[in-house]
Amino acid sequence: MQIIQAFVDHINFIGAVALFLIGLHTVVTKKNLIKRIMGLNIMGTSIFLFLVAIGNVTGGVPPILQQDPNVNYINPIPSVLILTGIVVVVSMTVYSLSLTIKIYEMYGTINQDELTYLIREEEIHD
Amino acid sequence: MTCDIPEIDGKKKFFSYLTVQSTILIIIMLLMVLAFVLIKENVFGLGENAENLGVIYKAFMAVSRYEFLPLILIGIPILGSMIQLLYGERSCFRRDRSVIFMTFLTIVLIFMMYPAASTTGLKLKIPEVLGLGLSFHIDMLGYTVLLFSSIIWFLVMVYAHEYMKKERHCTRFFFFIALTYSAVLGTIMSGDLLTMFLFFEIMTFTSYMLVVHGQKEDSYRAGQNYIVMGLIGGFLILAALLLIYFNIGDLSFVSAITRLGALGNLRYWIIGLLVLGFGIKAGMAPVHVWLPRAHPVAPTPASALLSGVMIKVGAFGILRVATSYYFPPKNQVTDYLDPIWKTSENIGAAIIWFGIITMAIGVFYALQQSNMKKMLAYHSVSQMGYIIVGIGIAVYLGYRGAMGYTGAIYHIINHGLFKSLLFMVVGVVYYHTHEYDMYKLGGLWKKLPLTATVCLIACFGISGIPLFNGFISKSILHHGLIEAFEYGDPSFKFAEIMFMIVSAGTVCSFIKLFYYVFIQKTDNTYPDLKRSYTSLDSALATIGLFIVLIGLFPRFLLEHFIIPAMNQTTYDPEFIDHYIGHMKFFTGEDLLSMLYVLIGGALIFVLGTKFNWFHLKIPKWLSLEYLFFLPGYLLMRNTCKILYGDRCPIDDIEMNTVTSRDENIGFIERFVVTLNVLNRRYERSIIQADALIYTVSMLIILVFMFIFNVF
Amino acid sequence: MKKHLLSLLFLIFFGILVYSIMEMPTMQNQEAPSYNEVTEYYIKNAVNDTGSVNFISAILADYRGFDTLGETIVLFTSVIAVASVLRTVKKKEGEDY
Amino acid sequence: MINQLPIINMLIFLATALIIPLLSKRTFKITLIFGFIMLLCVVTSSFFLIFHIAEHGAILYQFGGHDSKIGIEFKVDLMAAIIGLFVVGLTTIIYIYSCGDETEGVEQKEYGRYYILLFIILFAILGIIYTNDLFNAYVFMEIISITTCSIISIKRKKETYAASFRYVMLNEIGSLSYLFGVALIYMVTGYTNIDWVSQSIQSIWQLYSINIIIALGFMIVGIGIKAAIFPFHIWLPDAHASAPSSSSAILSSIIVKVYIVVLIKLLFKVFKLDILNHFHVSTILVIVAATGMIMGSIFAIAQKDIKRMLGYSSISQIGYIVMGIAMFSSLGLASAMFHIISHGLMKAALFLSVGIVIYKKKIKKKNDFEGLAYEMPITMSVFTIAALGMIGIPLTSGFISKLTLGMASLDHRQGYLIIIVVLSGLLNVIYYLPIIISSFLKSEPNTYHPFKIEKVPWPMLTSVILLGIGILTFGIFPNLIMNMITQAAELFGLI
Amino acid sequence: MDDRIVKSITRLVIPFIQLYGIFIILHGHITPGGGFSGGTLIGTSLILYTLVFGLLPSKKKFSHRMSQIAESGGIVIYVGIGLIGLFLSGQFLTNLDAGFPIGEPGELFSAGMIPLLMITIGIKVASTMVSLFHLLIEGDLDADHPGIR
Repeated sequence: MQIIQAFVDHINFIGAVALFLIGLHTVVTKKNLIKRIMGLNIMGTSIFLFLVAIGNVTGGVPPILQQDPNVNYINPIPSVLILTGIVVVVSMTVYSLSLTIKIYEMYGTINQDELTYLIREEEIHD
Repeated sequence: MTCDIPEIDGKKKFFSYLTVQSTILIIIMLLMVLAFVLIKENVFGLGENAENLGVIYKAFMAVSRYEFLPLILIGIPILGSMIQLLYGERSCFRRDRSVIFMTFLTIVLIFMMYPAASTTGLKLKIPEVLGLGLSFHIDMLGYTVLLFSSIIWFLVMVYAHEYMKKERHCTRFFFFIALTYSAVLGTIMSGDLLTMFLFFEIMTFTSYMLVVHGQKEDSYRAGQNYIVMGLIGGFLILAALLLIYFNIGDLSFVSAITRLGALGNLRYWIIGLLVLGFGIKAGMAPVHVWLPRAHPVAPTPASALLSGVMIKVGAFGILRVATSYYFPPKNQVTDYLDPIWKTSENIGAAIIWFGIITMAIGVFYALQQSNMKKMLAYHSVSQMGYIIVGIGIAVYLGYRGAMGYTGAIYHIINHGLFKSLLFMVVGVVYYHTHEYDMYKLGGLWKKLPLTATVCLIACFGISGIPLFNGFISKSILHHGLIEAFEYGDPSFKFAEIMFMIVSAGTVCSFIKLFYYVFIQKTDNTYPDLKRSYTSLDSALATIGLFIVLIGLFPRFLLEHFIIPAMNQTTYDPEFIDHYIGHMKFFTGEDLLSMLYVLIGGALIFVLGTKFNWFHLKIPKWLSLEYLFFLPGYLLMRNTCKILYGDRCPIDDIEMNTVTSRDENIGFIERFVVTLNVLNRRYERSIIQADALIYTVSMLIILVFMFIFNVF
Repeated sequence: MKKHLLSLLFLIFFGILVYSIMEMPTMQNQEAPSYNEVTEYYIKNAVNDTGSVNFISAILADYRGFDTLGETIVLFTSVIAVASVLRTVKKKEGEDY
Repeated sequence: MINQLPIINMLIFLATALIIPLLSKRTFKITLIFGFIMLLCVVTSSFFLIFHIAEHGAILYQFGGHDSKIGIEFKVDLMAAIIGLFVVGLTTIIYIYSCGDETEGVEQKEYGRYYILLFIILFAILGIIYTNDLFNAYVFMEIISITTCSIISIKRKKETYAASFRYVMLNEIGSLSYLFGVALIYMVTGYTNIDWVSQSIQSIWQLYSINIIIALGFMIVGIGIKAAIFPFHIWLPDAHASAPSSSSAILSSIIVKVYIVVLIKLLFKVFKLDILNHFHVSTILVIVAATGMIMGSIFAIAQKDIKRMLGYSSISQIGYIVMGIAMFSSLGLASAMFHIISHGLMKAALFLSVGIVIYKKKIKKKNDFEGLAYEMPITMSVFTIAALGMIGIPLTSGFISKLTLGMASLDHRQGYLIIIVVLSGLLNVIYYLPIIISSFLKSEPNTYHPFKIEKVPWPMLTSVILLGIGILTFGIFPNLIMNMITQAAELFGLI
Repeated sequence: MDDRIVKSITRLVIPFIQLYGIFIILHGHITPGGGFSGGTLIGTSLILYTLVFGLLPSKKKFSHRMSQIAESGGIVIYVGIGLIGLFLSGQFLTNLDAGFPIGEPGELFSAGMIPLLMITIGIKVASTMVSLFHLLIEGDLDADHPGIR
């Protein structure tokens, strides 16, 4: 019973971690570069979810000054951290996407295995 | 480019300019030695009140006490190397003259050092360098080795000037030989282990350039062998240095046995590392494999120096560390029964057996060689065995080990003299005939009478004929061995027997050398062999002179160099005074044992030539290189087999390289080949599994931490 | 086979993480350890300190303004990086960075 | 005023990065000179910082005048100042080089971008060294990631794109792991300021030990990826092999070291010794470092491309640094910091001299180095000095770091680590020595003049000569910096 | 894509989107949102323009030069505001102590430097999004048919 209770209490953490692992699994198993980038994004999102869950307060209101003094504000700091983190992850994503475009232009493929094969071929040749 | 003398109307000048100069220098040096001897022998009646000499004496003392003398001594050859680098190939004479004169200058300074060295010793500390600071200390032991190495070096330089005319890159050769000289001086003068290690490493690198000077394939092979083993030795010494500095906190060569004794078995590890590290340079038995390869390929002056001086530096290192760290301070022990000697006794026994093995192996292989330089190289191994035996006795008998100490130093000096002389003789023969194989030569004594004479002297010296210097040191070592099994363990009786046999083998092989090179009848009349007095001959003659002199007056070295050295270390003064101070040479049993040795040698020679013992096909499993590399390549092959089963992805060539029994293919090459295979197999796949590795290792680390958290 | 091993690996990972999450502080209210005096401080004094009723903006632009600077620099950098990858040199305009 | 110096240094770099686009319309030299002047200003001010801090202790700088609890705080202690000076000085030398080098593969148009990225990297590095706030460190970490990847991919070649894609991906994973760790720590403490975090962690870590474990693991691995600690080194060889030489030098002698510094901060400022000893982090780090020292060299031996080889060798050298850290003693920390500096110098010298060779002769295989020293003596002499330093020959700074590392490992009662140090030194011998020998001895031309120096742009030669001098200086007189470093290491309050 | 309906609708909609974005930026310190959200909205509007009217017209409207100026300018203004704090009160990025007018909390013109920073952030984000989008499209064009330009 307590187990279930703890499970319910931590459900959003668990979801975040599950997302993290899903993203990692995508990065590990998928060979398509675009998919790997998507996996990275999923990982990032999961961590932001984690932060949100940390900052959450049940029945809290968004941290904007309310009139009546005794309301529960949710914790504003994680939101700030998330705002920063999102932008960072976005820029990383853009950069890796541009690399993907270039790789496709150069090698004609965005499959990791074929890419490795081609690179090894070149290494053997010279 | 070579710098041969321009031929004047078809025939060379009989006297070359620099020959005269160097001869004059040699004569000055001999005069200095003479003056030194006469003063010490108190002929002028100065005696102790030498102040009668007045201002000269004061100036002499002032110079001798000058504390930066070691640095100047190290600096002079470097300066000379710079100067000769400036002249370069443009003017060979100026270049060689700068080298020779600088070397001569060092000899003068070393002579001047004597008063300081014999009384208090010359100490110099340079803080801040290398963090811990360097320190130099010249006591009698160092001074003796220093003096004789410098004399030998000078003569070899005189020789090299003539000899190198036919070689290429003389400038590079002289440059590195000068650097090596300063490194050797530094190693000998060093007062703590860090300084010794520093100059030792420098010596390894600079002498590497001498070994590979020929720039041929085999010289690269030998050089690779040489430098890798030298660096291994350096790393071993470094490890020992760290251990000593951590456990004792002081690296200078003072007694540390009390604190070392508290370390339990670690003290044996430390001395083991040190002996192995220096022993690699000294050509000690299991790790001598670089020596017979490196010495023959080097140019003759270089190999004369390698055999004559540099391997001695290794032996000197062993002697130094063993008698300083592992001996109690001089004023604390009065008795050989003191339990403090236990450590050094155990160490000494091991060293003695190492030495015996070294002797035997060296002589055995030397008898099989036809290449003269290779044979001499193997003889260097066996003679180093003598020296190591002496060191072993000196350490083993502890308070009473003075005999072994004497023998070791004496043999260091003697072997330096005659081995460099032999190499130079071989060099002269090669210089005139371009032939190293002794069986192809013969009848040279008519052509080269002086060379033949000095070669005879050297052979007498090395095989220990009475009235020549080898006899002295060998009989001293023999006495030492006898003491070893009288005072100590009776098993050293076998050691003594081995000693006799090895001496017999030495005698035999030098009879062989002299006979085949100079006496043997041959139809080869060397037509293009022009006789001309060159500085080669002066150098040869001088060293021969030294050999004879030491053989005739053995007591001088003992009284003025070795006994003071022993009085500065922890040995029983009564023992020294009684046994060595009043030692009788040319006594009956010494001569008798020498006679046995001679007869044995002659017997071996006759039987050997009759039954053809000198061309044994040595089975592979006896070749030491092979034994040394065997575990390595077994490892390689089995890893390959394990990794890939029978379809080993090494293609055939690589497979053969890895598993072939050709001892020219060194351990390292096999290693590298296998690593190439592994790399080709695994690197890409590792790189491809990027995120997977992240996951796995993260998981492992987390699991580790959970486990640690629970327990 | 490899696939199964992989999924097993991830299952173990997930198990470990879930197990550890069970131990984590959960209560999503003012008692949470993260809801400490810093948060209180923000909620009490942010208006007087900065005059902004939106605490998030207050923190973003004032208390942790340096983070935001770094973030704008990240954007700037990303533009330059993408340009350095994708910009073809043939183009005339905007070649000056 | 001196309290403002850290932020002013950073702003100088930022301003340079922003001004370069406007300048570079004119002739390009102006930009270079301008950047050089800026670098010199920062170097001088860093000197001031070091001396000021050595006397008066660490500089605390609260942004916006807010309390460190609620705002962002800079804390410039002695280690930060030393590393900052090292980074800026070394970058100045590499900058000189890159001025002379028409950086191979980078078109004329890209120079502006290259230097913008360079200065932004410097800005971020100073920030990440000075900052005292975990999340702020994360932001700077991301800036460094993007800029680093793009100074690799700025060389428009096929392999660079693949390499920097892998690099950016692993970087992203690492940053996210670090962020996850920050989130977990924030969860139990409620701070992001390092001092407060460590304070409250010390009180509650038995309560939430699981959080600490996960956070520790994720943070160590995340930083380990960026610092190329052994099992996470995967991105490094490709990146080093394909990047322009100056970028490779910056990568392996500065960026990686900066992350090591972050690791030091994390271990010894956030989680203090009790936690680390309780979870035996020392053991884990020692294992990782030892395997790295051996495997890095083993992979390096088998390489044919010399820049790949150098990359693998820096993996093994990072093993030395991590081992020094893993001793958890001030001596070990001092040895790690000294090796950070000395390896930075040596590896920069190696990469730059190899860069000169590539620039002059267009060769990248190490078998092609035969007889090279006859054509370019100065370059190969610097290469030799640096390589001997890698091997650990006395008179080079590598020997000193080996010595101190050995002392530290003995001090930590782990004498067997000496074996590993010696072994990896021997492996270094195996792959550095043949290059030196073949370049100095083999296949010599028939006619050459021994004093003829190579014809390459003077800035390149100047920079490599400066590096060689630095290596020898720190090798012969290590106490020039060793005292300062020891003082800095003792500030961490370790044993 | 030349679809009249889409084009006219877009013409109609874009000003409102941008207005809304500006509103959000300006009220960043009063209502939820702020520089990022508003900047994103503005950027999105321009991206929509690009999608509908094609790359070159939007390049005409919003060139790389402009975006570059906007980006550099954003940071420069930000740092400048920080430096005001540095010079007036001795710490970087100081708000009130540096004498920024606090105004009446809840009003539009209040909270000292926060709205200014929000504006700079908004400009920066918007221009960044647009220029990134343009760059990616160009790169894509290059990749698909190399030699189109």
